[in-house]
Amino acid sequence: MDFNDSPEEAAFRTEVRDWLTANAPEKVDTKKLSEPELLKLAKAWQAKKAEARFTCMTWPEALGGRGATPIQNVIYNQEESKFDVPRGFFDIGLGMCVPTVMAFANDETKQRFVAPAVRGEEIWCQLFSEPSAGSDVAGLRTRAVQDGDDWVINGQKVWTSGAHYCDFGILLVRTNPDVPKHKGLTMFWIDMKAPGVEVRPIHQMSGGSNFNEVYFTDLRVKDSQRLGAVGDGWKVALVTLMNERLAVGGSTGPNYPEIMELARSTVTETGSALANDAFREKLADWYVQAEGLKLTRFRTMTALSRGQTPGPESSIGKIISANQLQDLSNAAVELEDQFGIITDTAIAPLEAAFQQSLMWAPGLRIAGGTDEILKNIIAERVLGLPGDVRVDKDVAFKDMPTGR
Amino acid sequence: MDFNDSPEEAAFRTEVRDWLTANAPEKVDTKKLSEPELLKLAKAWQAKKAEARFTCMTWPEALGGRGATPIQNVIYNQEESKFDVPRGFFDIGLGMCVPTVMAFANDETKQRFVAPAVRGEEIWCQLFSEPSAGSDVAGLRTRAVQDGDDWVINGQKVWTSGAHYCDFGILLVRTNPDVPKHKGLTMFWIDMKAPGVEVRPIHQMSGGSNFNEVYFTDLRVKDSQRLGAVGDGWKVALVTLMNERLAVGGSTGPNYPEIMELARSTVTETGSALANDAFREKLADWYVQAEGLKLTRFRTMTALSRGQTPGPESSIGKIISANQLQDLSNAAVELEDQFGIITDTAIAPLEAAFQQSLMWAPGLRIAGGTDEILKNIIAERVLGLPGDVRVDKDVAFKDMPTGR
Amino acid sequence: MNFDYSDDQKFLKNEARKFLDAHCTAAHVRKVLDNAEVSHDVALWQGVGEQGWLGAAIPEEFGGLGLGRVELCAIAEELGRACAPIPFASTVYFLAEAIMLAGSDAQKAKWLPKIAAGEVIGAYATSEGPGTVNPQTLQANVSGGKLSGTKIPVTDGDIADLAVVLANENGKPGLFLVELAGAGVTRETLKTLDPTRSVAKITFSGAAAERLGDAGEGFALTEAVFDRAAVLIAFEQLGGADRCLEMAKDYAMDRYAFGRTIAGYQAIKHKLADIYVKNELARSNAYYGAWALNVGAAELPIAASAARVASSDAFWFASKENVQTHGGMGFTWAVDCHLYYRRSRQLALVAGAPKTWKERLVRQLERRNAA
Amino acid sequence: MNFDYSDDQKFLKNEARKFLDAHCTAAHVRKVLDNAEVSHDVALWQGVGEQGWLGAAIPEEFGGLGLGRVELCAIAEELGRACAPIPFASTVYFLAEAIMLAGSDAQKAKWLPKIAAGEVIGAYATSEGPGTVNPQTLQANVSGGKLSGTKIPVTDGDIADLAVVLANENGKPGLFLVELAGAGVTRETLKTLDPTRSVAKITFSGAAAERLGDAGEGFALTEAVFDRAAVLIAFEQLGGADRCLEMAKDYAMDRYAFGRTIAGYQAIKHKLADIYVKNELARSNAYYGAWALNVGAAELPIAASAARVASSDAFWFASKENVQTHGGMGFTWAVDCHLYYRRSRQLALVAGAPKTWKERLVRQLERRNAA
Repeated sequence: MDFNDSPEEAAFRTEVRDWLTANAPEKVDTKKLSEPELLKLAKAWQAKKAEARFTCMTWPEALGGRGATPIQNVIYNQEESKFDVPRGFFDIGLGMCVPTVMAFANDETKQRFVAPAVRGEEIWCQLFSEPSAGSDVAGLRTRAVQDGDDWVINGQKVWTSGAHYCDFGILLVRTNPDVPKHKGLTMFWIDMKAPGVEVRPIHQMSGGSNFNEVYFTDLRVKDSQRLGAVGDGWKVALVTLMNERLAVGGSTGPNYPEIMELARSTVTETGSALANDAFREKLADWYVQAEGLKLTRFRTMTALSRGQTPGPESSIGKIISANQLQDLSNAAVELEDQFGIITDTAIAPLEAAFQQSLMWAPGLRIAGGTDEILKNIIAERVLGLPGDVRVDKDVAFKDMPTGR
Repeated sequence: MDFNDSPEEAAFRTEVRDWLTANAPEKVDTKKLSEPELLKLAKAWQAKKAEARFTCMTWPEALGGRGATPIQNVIYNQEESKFDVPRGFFDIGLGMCVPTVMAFANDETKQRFVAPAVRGEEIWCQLFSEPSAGSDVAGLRTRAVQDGDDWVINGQKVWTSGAHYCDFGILLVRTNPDVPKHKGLTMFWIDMKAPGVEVRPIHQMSGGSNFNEVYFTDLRVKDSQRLGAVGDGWKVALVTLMNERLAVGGSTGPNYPEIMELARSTVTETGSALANDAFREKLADWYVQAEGLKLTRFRTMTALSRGQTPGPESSIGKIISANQLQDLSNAAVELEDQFGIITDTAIAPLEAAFQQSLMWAPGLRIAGGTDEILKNIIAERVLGLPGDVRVDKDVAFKDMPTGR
Repeated sequence: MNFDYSDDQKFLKNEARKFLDAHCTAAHVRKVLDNAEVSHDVALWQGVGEQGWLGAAIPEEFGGLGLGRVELCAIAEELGRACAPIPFASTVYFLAEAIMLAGSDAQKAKWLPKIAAGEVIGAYATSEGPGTVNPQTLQANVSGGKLSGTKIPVTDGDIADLAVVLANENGKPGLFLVELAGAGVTRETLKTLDPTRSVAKITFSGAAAERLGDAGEGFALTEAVFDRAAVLIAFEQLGGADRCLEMAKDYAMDRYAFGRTIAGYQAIKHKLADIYVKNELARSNAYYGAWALNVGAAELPIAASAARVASSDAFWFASKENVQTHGGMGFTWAVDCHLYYRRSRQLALVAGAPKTWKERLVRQLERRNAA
Repeated sequence: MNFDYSDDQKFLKNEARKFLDAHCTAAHVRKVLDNAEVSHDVALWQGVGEQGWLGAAIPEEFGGLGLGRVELCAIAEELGRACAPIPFASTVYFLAEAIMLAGSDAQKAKWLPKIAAGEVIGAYATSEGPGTVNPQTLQANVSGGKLSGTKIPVTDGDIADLAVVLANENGKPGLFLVELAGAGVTRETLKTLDPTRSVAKITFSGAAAERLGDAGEGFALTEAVFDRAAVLIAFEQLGGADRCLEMAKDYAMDRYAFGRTIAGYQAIKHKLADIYVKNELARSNAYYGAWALNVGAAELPIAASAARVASSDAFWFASKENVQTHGGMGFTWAVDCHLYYRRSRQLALVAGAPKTWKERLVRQLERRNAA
């Protein structure tokens, strides 16, 4: 067990670091930028990365990658994280959507779309979830009806990240309600700027709007936009979702160092709040969780470097991190006592980072799989326990009981 | 909201207290007595109570009771708890078994059994659980086959409290394996001393043996010992089980005052362990739970005194108390640090009470309904949420999948 | 033995619920939430005054209804359930209780009738920065009847007419009544976790201040007032926690996944059972607090601490698991879950964080043992 | 980047498992559990010696195999999984590590070969009563090379040949090597929560004692030894926790209720998922500890603390929820759940309770921040 690169890995790391040092954009205070400004910077950086083949690195050269190993990819990301470059706009598109297009579209379509996506010129979103189909994605209701060589689509998607700046999307719809739910689905790619597509931001409880609702009103798509066979949409979607855990991630908010700092600077009747044993026990628990997660990622990287595929055990990350964020943020707010209610960034400690994460954490416990769904995944896919009793396997979709 | 008796209640309390003062047996150190010695004392005390009609108080006078209100019963128990009298031997028999006999037996049987049970001369046990039928009692396998006017019984029961000193029992058996499981059961009363009944104590992980296995080998019972119709055993059992929550209860082990005392007397580098903030926060939580439970019982009593029936919400008691006992016992053991491993009653603090309760608590989380079953009960019977998907409703018992 | 509301109290509680069902819907709450300029629901505040709730526990001689504190607890439970966006706690649990506890006859005669009549909004100002204010850190100072210093945050401080302020005078901590419309008072409304309640920073520079209670007793009196407020707030928390359980249940029953209502999955069933258990433990502790408050029992400090700890825990758990049960919908602004998530934080902080009360509870246990 | 066992280490671990599957079944463990006269499994102890495990981490010059500490961690993981009833930890993690850390050349030359050869059983004696021994409470005293005082509990103290004892000398705490067969040593076997491990009270009255390490360094050296032992014990805990998860899963898959295997109910599925998550966090922290121990990293105190906290928590949770998953059967003496429930308590206490390590962890974080 050690943390050192192999000689080859070390050489690659040096190459990456040198390139980043020479090419990374100048530091800007991203908090001060509007989203369009940030997007412009991100596109420029993505183009530069693509040129040097530091994006989609594990893809074959013909598709814009460099046939890199997964661990080289990890090394690049580690090094890039030390620079203040704009991030996040391309993860879902290049991590989930474009690979689906590559797997199921005809050559012409691939020719048309892959390169611009790799260069960051066009961004893709994923249109699966619906108001009545969250954890149970296959319960979706958006309908596509064939009309000559076209399909006419009506319905609504929800929780679509980036729909408002995306150019294209992959869209899962129901083409046959008379068969059991998994069998009546079909996948299409769509133009997000086409008539019949309307994007509305979702106002979150945390105040911001990271996600959208997308409404389809008589949206017409060509049959040639179909990805996979009619009725095979669920199989296509599984390919997309398999890539989800690798595409989604990133930092979540303040952690044990920040709350430790807060406690140190908070004066109680008996001295610094950091001297309080109850706080210290909790701090130790947070440290053990946070470091345990970080070290678990190292174990995943080790598996990658040995050519193994990390399995669904990476689901443990979000269960721990989301709940810890909620718990730690709340403890921090309570540490401030009455003052903790204040969210004004000019007044609250750490620019109200804890208050913000307290309002964001509930979303983190839900997005990309709720705590409950992730535990199901661990139980079923890691531990091999039986799936739940399924009452919906052999029932025609139109005959399924539904709520709101 | 107040804690005072009504004038009638106060008068009754005085009557009870006077009687107890005049009649309660002298204090003996019950820890020093063997079970047979304790049983002898308990029977004598029960006889004296029965004579004064302070047992089965809410039963009609004709059956040995005094037609008391439930709150009078509570008052008696509160007052009796201040005296060191032998307890526990009759709770299951008089609380669950004899009421079942009273509800389903013929007059002759009632005539024969009720009075001796009330006087403590004969003790009853309940024979429902089986190795393969715990939470799912109706999955039991003990078979009764009709043979002329007799039934011949073979099989095994488990977790039978007091089987080794009981005279009679109520026994739930399968009389028809060809119908769904709830429909093929029948209830009998049996003589525990009859040939074909063998009682073996269960060695618990805590060291003691509070429960038994009971084996039946060609046990013959008369059809007149049947309680309820053939095939109606489940309905009869529900009457027994409905009384369970009221019959089972009592103290569980050391609680917040004891661990507070332990902490006070434990010296750390910085003074008494009671000064440790982390311990203090936990102590506050234990206090709030323990007092919350005590006060919840007061709310139940209030409902009783208003003529309402306390519902399954009393299930919350054991979920909280069992888990708290495990948690608190473990904290106490860890408070002693390395020394906590010692179980010698002559050496360990509080005569090793915490070590003992640590080994007993896992049983408390299981006996009389596991944490999981109790949460189901709260969810379904209190909150009205749907039952689990049931795959066993319409399947003949003999065709049901089984494990060990 | 009577450990529940009486029939009369249940009637009062039921009437309160009817009134609030009509006058304090989620739409009313959201009018305050969504509009930074709106500090509270003025119509509701007026209505609550007309119902007599502001003076429910104020003696009749001072214009109140002279009911017991248990009646006030019943009203509080309904206000919490409705997430009422009004300065009720600041005015009734803090200001009125402080005056009834420590006020001179003249102070009572001057202020209690106005509170009962809805003519005065109150505030209670102790905090001066992050962490719990204590004798070592207290900066606010009164000299020659003039108060100087900064209090932050002060709940309802921007709309209050009269504040109780903790400050030193001649080196000793005391409580002071300060009319906020007077000279030497600057107020700034603050953004907070719960925009349905108004919060301010108040800067005093020579504001006229009149002592409430004895000199040197500022912290002791504050503890005594907070004991009273803690019990009443515990009922608001309980009402909120019960409402969260209802919302979660209703949503789960009506939401289908994999062909079944999600209310039938054990993960949801046991989550709701966990909420129920916490709520019932909180209810029992709150009832004990109500009794102690009502009869002025010596057990009040311990009962209030237990009530506050249990109810804060229950409301926090219920409010966060209500969001979780709602899934993605629960995380939207449009669905009401976050109103209770926010309020649970507001109520947990306004009378001092639960951990402070755990310490207070244990100190009382030590005191009881020593006695 | 290589954050896992190497192939060679995996091979060693697998061989260890095979050996223990044959020589340390539950029946072997129960022979010690059920017989108060049997202190440990003598045949297993001999076998373990023949495998070379006792000297795995002892340098070849002293008769050991000279492997790294990671190899010893791999063995520890398997011993924990098998709930081995032998004085391995006392002898290898405590005694041998203490001598390797602080021993003079002569002490190393005298004792390490005997340990590696299985000729010496060790013990480490610090505790003198309930609570953590500390400089203020330490009573044992050495004067003129003679030790007097009482140590309780001492794991394997009744069967050990050589003990490391924490005691004062000239008012300064030091470590001392004491041969327990010598004069002035009285030993009494104690009943404990885990009868598969032997524990004694030892009374010293003028027993010959030889200092180990520098004078005055008794507590500092004990911390350093405990850091090493904590990492190794963390692997035993991890092995035990993994075994509990397996047992719970196997039982749940094979147990039917209401016509279905109970492994299909979410309450059980999520419980086992919770165990899995805790075990994986513990594994990652333990690996980090193994790395720090192996390379003698400056991070060892923090890594050891984190490993001990995480593994203690994981094993406790896994062992208690394994009982719970087994239902009534889990509460019987006949089913093996309680072996691990007991062992989880033994391992959590033997190197000092987890809360002590949480404090140590935070102290290290403060030190790191200050640097």
